[in-house]
Amino acid sequence: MWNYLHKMASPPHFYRLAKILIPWLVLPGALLIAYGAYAGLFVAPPDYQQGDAFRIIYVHVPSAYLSMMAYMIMAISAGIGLIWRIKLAHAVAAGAAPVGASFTILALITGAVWGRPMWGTWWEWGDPRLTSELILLFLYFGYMALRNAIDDTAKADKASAVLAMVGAINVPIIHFSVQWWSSLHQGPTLIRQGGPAIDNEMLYPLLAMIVGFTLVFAALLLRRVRAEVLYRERRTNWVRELILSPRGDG
Amino acid sequence: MITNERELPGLMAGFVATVKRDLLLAWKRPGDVLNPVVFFAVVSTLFPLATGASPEQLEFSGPGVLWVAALLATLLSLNSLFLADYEDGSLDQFVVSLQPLPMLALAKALAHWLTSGLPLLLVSPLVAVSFRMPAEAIGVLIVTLLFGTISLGLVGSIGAALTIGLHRGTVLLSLLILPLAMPILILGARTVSLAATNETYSAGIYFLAAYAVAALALAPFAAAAALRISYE
Amino acid sequence: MTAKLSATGLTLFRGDRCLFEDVGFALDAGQLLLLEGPNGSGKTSLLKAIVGMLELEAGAVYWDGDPVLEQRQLFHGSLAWMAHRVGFKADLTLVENLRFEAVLRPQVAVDIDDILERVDVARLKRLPMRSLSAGQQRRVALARMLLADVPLWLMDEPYTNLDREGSILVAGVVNEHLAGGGLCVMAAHQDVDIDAPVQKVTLR
Amino acid sequence: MGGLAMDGYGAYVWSCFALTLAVFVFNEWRARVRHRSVYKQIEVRVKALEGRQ
Repeated sequence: MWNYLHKMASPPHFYRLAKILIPWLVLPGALLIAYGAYAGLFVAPPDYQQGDAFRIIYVHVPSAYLSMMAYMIMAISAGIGLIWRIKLAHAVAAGAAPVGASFTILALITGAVWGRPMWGTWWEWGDPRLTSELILLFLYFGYMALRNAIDDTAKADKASAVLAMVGAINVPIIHFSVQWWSSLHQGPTLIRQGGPAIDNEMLYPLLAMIVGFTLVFAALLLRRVRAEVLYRERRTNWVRELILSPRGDG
Repeated sequence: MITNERELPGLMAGFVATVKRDLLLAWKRPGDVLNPVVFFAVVSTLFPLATGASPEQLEFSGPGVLWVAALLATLLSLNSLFLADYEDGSLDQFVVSLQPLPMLALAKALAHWLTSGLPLLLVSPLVAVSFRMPAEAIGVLIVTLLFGTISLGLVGSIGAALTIGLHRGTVLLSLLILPLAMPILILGARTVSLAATNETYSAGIYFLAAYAVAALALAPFAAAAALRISYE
Repeated sequence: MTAKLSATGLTLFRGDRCLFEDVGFALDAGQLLLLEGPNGSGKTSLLKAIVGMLELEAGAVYWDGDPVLEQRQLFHGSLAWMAHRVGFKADLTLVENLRFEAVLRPQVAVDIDDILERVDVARLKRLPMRSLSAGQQRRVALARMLLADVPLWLMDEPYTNLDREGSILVAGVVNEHLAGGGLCVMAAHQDVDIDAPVQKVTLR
Repeated sequence: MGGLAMDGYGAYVWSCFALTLAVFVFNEWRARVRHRSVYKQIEVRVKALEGRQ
């Protein structure tokens, strides 16, 4: 078991495996998203309160969920890299940050576009979910800024790992404090509380979207990490051989 | 040669000596202590000037303004937490000594709080009065600022340790620390405004106290790890 | 018998550049290790790597036969370091600075004034560090070494900024330390004037 | 299908889905660009070293 994990974490092995894996993630992911999008846009009945505007949740919820997920992946792999000195883990953290940040921006914009017809305003400070999502985006920006500021890759990995872990401890605290803050605001919330159970025709496309997004996200992450691994391993023999091999690898 | 019989400088001695040294340095450069306090007062003045000074408005915005100003003032002084020691090489001497680094981080954070957080606490009632804050709310303000500045200093010490030796460290430090500081700001400002409007506010104080205790226990180790990384 | 301070296979990269590769040495009590090489060849980095401030790509340093990274505290309590930056607080006086050092490493039971007299800075003891010249600050850094009760000295270009007398003083002090069973690792690009057995590591 | 207008919410819904697609494409594109530039960089160096021998 341990040997297997060790082999997995070896950069050349990962580099080859990831390339094989990516299409197997993208294909089912794309199918699920296609089904989810079609069913969500055309099959699911309009919401009795929000009308057709509710269909935005089919992209908003998965992207919001992935923005958190990406931060957790980033922080956990940064921690693994820092504690057990595994270079691959640092590469994963480095790759997860920009992808996670882009999904955070997506969640913020789709949230705002949803809010426009619902609340009559693009941004509602009273909504705790959007506010914590915004703070999460700032955490991503801080992380990437620190990485950019340090030239030496190994040092940047370790320094940003400390920041990611401190940030991960703070994420639930931010979540909680924003929740507490807005509960005193009596502001409107996106998801109605205590409403009737969500219709299956609405739910299944959403689940398909969430799984599909996750698979495609994993593929995008692997692509990023492959580039990071290649950069980190640029001095090694296996990269030299890879480049000199007749087939190469584009 | 280190032998067991000989007396080595202890942990507590190192802690006390470091705090003492930093206080002595602050004593010799009182400007460094005064600057954040003046900054706090000036920033608090900006808000009434910018947004209007009707009594209701002052009462409404007072807690938030004071807390934002305190946050910025603390942040301003945090940049130099390890920087001076790094630049003159005295941090090198500490890193290569038998004193553990987390102890240094804690001592520096305490000295920093004594020279920047404490003066803020002392001045804040004066500014609060100008915002027509009721007496009880001022008491709550001081308590929340007490826990808040301790937490900010400790969380900030991690950021300060990560950014020593980097270009444009001040901007970067703000970028790293402000998102992390938001729960403290939210809890602090909201608790004070609850107190000002005669609502129950104790929950906020408990959370701030818990945050400060957790930061005291964890932040010195994170800052020490960050210092070691910054040295590579 | 294992050497007091030894190292094998030290390799260090800075970014893409390899500063040194497969450096090793074994140093015993009373010996000097001289690190030679032009500016930028990695002498200071090697010193920092020995004390554990830089993470090595490969290799390890041993103190009393055990890796220093496993006994960092003990190792750091057994050494004194004369770095390129003297590491004193400019606003504090000479004595205030040296007194703070006492918590950093074990101290010899000698009157501080005697040592200040020896390095010829006794008359400056009440002055803030900032009013001392670079050479005088170097002498105070030398006093720090003499005050420390440690076997291992690490010195980064100890002759910098010193006049003839100062250089003679450094050589005399190091000779005495080695004669007393101490060890010294020194980075220098000039003649060091040391009587004890000298090993050399030349960096390019 | 008459649902394209979605009772006047169509602009909001469709722009969100389009944006999502854009984010996917953007990430894929960035990863490819980065991979290619790293690869080229190493290729130049490795080939130069190889040529010297």
